[in-house]
Amino acid sequence: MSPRSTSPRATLNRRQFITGVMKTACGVGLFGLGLGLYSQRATSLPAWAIRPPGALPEDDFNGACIRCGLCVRDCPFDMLHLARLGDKIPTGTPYFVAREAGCEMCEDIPCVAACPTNALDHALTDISKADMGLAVLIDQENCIAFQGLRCEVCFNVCPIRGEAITLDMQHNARSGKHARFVPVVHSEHCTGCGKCEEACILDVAAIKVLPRHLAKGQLGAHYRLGWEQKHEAGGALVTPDVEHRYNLPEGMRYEHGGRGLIQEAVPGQPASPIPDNPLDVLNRKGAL
Amino acid sequence: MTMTRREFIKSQAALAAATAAGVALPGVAPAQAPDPAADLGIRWDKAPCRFCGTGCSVLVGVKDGHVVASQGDPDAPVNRGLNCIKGYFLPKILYGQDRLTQPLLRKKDGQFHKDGEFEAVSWDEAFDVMAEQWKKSIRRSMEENQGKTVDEMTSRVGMFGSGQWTVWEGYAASKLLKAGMRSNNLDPNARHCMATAVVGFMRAFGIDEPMGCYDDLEHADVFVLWGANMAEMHPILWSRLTDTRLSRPGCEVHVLSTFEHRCFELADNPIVFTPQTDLAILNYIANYIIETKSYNQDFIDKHVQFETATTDIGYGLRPEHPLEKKAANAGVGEKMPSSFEEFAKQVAPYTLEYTAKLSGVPEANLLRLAKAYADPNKKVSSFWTMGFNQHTRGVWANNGCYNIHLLMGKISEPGNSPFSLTGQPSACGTAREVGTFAHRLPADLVVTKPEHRAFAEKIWKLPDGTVPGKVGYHAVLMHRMMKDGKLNCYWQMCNNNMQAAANLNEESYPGWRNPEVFVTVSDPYPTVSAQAADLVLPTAMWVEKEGAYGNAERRTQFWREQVSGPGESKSDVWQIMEFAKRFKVEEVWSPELIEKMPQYAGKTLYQVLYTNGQVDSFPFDGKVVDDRGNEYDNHESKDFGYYVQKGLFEEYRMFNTGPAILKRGHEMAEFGAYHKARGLRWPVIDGKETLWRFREGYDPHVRHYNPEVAKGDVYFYGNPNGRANIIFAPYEPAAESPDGEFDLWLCTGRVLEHWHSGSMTRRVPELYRAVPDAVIYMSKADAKERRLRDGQVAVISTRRGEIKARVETRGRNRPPKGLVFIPWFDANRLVNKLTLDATDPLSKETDYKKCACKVARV
Amino acid sequence: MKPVRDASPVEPIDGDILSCVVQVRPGRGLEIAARLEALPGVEVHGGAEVDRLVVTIEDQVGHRAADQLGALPLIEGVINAVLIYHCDGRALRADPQAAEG
Amino acid sequence: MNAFPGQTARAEQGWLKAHRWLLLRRASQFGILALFLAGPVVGIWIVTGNLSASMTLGILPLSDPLLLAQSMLSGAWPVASGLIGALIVLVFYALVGGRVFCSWVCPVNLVSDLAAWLGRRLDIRASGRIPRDARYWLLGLILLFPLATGVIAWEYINPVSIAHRGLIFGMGWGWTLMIAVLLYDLFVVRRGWCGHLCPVGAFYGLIGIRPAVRVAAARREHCDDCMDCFAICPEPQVIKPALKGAAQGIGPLITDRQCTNCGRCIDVCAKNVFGFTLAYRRAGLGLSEPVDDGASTAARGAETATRHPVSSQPGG
Repeated sequence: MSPRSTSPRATLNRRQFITGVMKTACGVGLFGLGLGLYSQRATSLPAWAIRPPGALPEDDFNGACIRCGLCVRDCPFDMLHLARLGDKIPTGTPYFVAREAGCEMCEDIPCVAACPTNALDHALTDISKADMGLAVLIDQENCIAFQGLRCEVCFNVCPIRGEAITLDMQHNARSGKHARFVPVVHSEHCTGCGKCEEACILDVAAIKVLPRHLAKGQLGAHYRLGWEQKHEAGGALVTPDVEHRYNLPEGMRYEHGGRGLIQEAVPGQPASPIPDNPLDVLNRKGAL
Repeated sequence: MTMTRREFIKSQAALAAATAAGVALPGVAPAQAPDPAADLGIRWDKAPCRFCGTGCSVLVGVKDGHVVASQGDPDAPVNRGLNCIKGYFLPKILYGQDRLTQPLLRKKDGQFHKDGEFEAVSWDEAFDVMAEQWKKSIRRSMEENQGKTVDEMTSRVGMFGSGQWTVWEGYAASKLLKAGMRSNNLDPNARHCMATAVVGFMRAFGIDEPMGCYDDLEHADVFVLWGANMAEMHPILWSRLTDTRLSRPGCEVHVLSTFEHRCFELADNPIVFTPQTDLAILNYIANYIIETKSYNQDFIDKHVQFETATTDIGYGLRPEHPLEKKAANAGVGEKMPSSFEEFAKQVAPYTLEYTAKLSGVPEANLLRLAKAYADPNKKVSSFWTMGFNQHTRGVWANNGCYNIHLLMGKISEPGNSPFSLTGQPSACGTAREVGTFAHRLPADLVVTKPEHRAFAEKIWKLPDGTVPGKVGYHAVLMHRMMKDGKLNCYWQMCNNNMQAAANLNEESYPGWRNPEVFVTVSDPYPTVSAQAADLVLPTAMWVEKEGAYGNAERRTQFWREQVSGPGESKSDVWQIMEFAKRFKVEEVWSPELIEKMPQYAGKTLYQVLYTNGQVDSFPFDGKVVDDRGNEYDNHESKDFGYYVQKGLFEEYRMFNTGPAILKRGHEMAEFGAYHKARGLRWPVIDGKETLWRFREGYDPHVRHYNPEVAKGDVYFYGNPNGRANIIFAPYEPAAESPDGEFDLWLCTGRVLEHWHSGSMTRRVPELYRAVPDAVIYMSKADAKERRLRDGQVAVISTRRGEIKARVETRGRNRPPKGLVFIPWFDANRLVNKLTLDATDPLSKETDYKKCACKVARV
Repeated sequence: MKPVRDASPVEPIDGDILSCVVQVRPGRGLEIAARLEALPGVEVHGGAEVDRLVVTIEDQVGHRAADQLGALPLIEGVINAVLIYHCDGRALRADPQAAEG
Repeated sequence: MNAFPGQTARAEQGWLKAHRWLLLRRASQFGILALFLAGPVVGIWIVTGNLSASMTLGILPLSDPLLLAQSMLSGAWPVASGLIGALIVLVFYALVGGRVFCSWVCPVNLVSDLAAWLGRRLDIRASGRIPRDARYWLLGLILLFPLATGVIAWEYINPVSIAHRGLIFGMGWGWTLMIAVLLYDLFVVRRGWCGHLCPVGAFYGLIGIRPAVRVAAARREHCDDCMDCFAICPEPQVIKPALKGAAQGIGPLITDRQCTNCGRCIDVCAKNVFGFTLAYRRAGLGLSEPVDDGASTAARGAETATRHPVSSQPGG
């Protein structure tokens, strides 16, 4: 290191050194600004690109994932891809497209095991607790099950059968004598694996996996669903009523919590309250 | 398959770009972009669905000679515009990439050779080679029949028909074989699905086909499913049953099966019983009804008689099989009269405790089921399909259910209905009504009765004694006779028996590949059967020909030819009638027979059977026109010069309609009426349909047979004395039960997404993607015991064969411990290598639901 | 469903498929569409009349679809080529037959 | 002056000697790539993943320390295998010589060598001038990004990882970056990318504190000033002190961290002036080891650059 001196040559060097450093700093700063703006746009993930199971929330994921592709290699069903420069997905990060091939929900979750950086959180051990997204039956007009046809393919292929998707059986008002078997997705069980979107028999899937923040609404914090609260609590939250008693004509019963007024089939008593013989009504004693 | 997947993605890509650019793409499948312009110029016409016995009606959209779209028929009473997932894809089943377009014959250096390679040949060459083979076999038969009476005649030629044949295809085949070739070896694949139901009906009511109809679904209070996965096998009926269950207060659904399936989602009383013990459960219910005295004494006194069946009747195996030798009365169907008291004593041992222990069903469930039947104010409809029919004691099971309904008098009225569901679209319409069974003639007539044969010969204008009296080979026997070389010509039409028949390794395959046997297969696609055949004939399917199907509720539905088949493919009717031209009467009939009607000498079978003044009595002016002025093709009538379908149907109608018929109760409307209506439920008496049979007010025959019948009462006119039979039969064990080495029950069946052997539905990309391969449905406990993980490939084997498939423990079917279930739609996993060809000895229907197997890691 | 027109003569390897919209000078849609068709793996599906060609490009031996797309703007008369849809070839290669037990 | 560097060496000592280290380097670069490609292409799975992180035969984890550092700076704590992999790589390059990664492993080196070769062949003079220490600033910047934004922004356009990942998992538009580096090196700044900007190279340079393997101008007295080594060397400023430092008492050992141990100087030198030396044998050669006061190399580099403006303009 040349000794520090204040000779003109030295000051010249120092000034040259400072300008050199400042030039570099500004150049790199500009470059950084450009990269920052580009990265802002590049971190936007299209809805159809789904992260592998156990992935951290998107922002943390883009920080943690080192784009090594080990998860892609260890997926036994070869359905993960690494984003390429130019895809609308952060370059190099793993994703899959549900419509092409959904996640097969392996019990030993090989992709998480392969991840060196916890971008796929190793805390995930039970695949049915994964949260890759949420299936939403978006297009109820084209879904033929909603129209009453007997399809239920999404219900049948769902790996968490009968929990993530159940069939709500409803009366088919249009046909008058058929039932509709309507697929209903339950967000607390659905892992967003995409098998339903993959198998949907329409030319464009009516059920799609969306990121949770796009799919889920939020009940107001001030309100609860009464029947669910009662079910969870295992009983009424407030003390149940005393037994109700009613003034009823003979042969009538009233169910407080059930069907209300019930016509008892009293033997001999005509089914309908109006007797056949008009005189019975006309000569009835008591107030009108 | 990758090519279609690639094309699919490419069309997606093009569509995405087109939408981005706001450009309409010519030629991209209109289904994708349903702009109104594309819907102009589509000709819509009605047709019943090609698949199950429900008989939904669809509208087929045709444009430029191509089926471009379909829709559920909104006005059809059965489905009101709805379809199941297979119905949704009907337009696609016609256009598999590998559709057969030319006849293919096995040849080695130019000549037919049993082990040659398939080469394309013309129709003439195909039929010439086939006729040569058939004539050789018929000559041998005629020599063997020298001196035999009509009742001892046998034949070395046979035909295997189908419950997916149209009505007139079955009728034309029946005439060709029974009258033309004088061979009763004509059996349909309905032998595998409905034969047991037929024998059950004949033994109990003396007449075939259910007495109720689909409207029972809207009137019943209680539904009981015996071995019927209606949710997947009759989807639209299940939809109607579910609607009633949801909307009618107090409605209950009881589901009995050997494993848990989709119907259990709605089951108020789920019952999983040990295979074969349904017999005990039926007897227990009868016992409960008698003990609690809830039977309908008045009904029993007036309309029922009691009988008891011969027991220990074997398992329909080969005579030298040990089980067959051990059986005291192998194959004996004889019924002995008995009485109510005797019946009560016979069912007495089937107590709640005994039945619960035998069947493994909790007593509470059995009690609830029995109570539902025994409650006089509850209308009960029982539904069953293959669980009862494919069963070594299936006839007893059918009769067991009729016993219960007859004890309670809950029959032939809205909501009260023992309903035998039909599997195939026309097992009723073609196989049972036209009578393409080895023992049958049209309209419930049988070949063994001389007067029935005489009646048929009169209608067919044939010398008496033409139709042989000896029952021909039934389905299972045909394969055995081919293996033994006694049946030398076999023509399979409109089904896939190599994949469908049981015990493929030991019976079907050796039979078909026996050098002494010439096998012809008529099919639209190269199926497993086609691969094992010697001659493959390309066949027009579904709306590529004018047709008629009869569904499970006696509804006959017609459709017109919408498009022509690809290449040189022709319909089955065309093939049968064209083949008949190859035979002169002298080559098939004995000289004595020809002398009885010398005018037939020198004529071909075609002239004798099909241009007899009846079949060819309707002119055809080149096209079929409907009442909206649309024109339709009809390739058979164009080739033969007369309206073939109308002629065949009207001649067939002479058996079941008209003053001098032998067996009433099957009357049908005239040909034109069926094109104007969404099907009519026979008997059709002066234009009016019959909903519930044997019930005065609904069925005019009741008043005819029993003039003093009380208003609204029943009269089972199928039997001479108008009484239905309650027939007792005990529990007898299955032919093959799990033991030390083969420790699991094996049950086979179907899934919603695929039809039978999958030759049509697996060629639809979306259905293939939904359910690609057959899997072994197992309980988690059984899988864990064999160290098998979900999705892992396992080998499943029986004493007869083995296949590999993946294990599924979290799918739609949840078998109990000790039983596995595999669907048989997968051509790469031939499940019938495993199954045992044991049958119900009375109906000769194979039991596909029970044999012993083992599953192990690969 | 009527199958989409056959791919260009060079047999496509199981590579990527991409679709793009090619903006051409007014009135020259048909002429340029014909020229694009000549490129290996390129197929014009429509839009010539509105000067916005709907084009799909498939990977060919020696011609990657992405390179072709890059080359499109260089053709005389083409204003711009915008990528709309890109599908990775390996997604197509998952041959269902291969997946059987 | 030679028509192209190494001409005399090739004439006198044969083509092979004039390209020995080059061939070994290429073998190493393509060998590593082949190990990664064996799996997807041939189905023999030796190494899975890519240069960012890999798993060899299921047992040996390796991961890029710079990338892991950025990941940790963004707040994600890696798994044991990630950390072990990074430590292994750190120790390896610390021993073998920091920037060995650049010349013996990195795929972008092929592009920059190609650019340099084209530049020499077509005599294109990339006269752009940017300070060689810009890469350290860039290194600082890319480490700053995860801290500030929680996202590894650098990985969106890092040509090193995009190139290698592209070759294994699919290039996409990555090839545009390769062409950008080529054109930048060819027309704008000679050895623009690897020599001036690449933060990955800078990082590996910093790792190589006490590298066991170093180039030494042991026979510098035979140097005939043919300038071939200056022409061929990607980092010409490292040669001057070792080759011409005898007078100022500077040992023949090339100690500058920028040297990538590529061995091209050894190849092209007809007089066999240069040679690789191993640490334990260095004492025997009486080569003095300059005392490193650990001052930030940025300052040191800047000083050498300014003191020898001439040297950064190679003759070639």
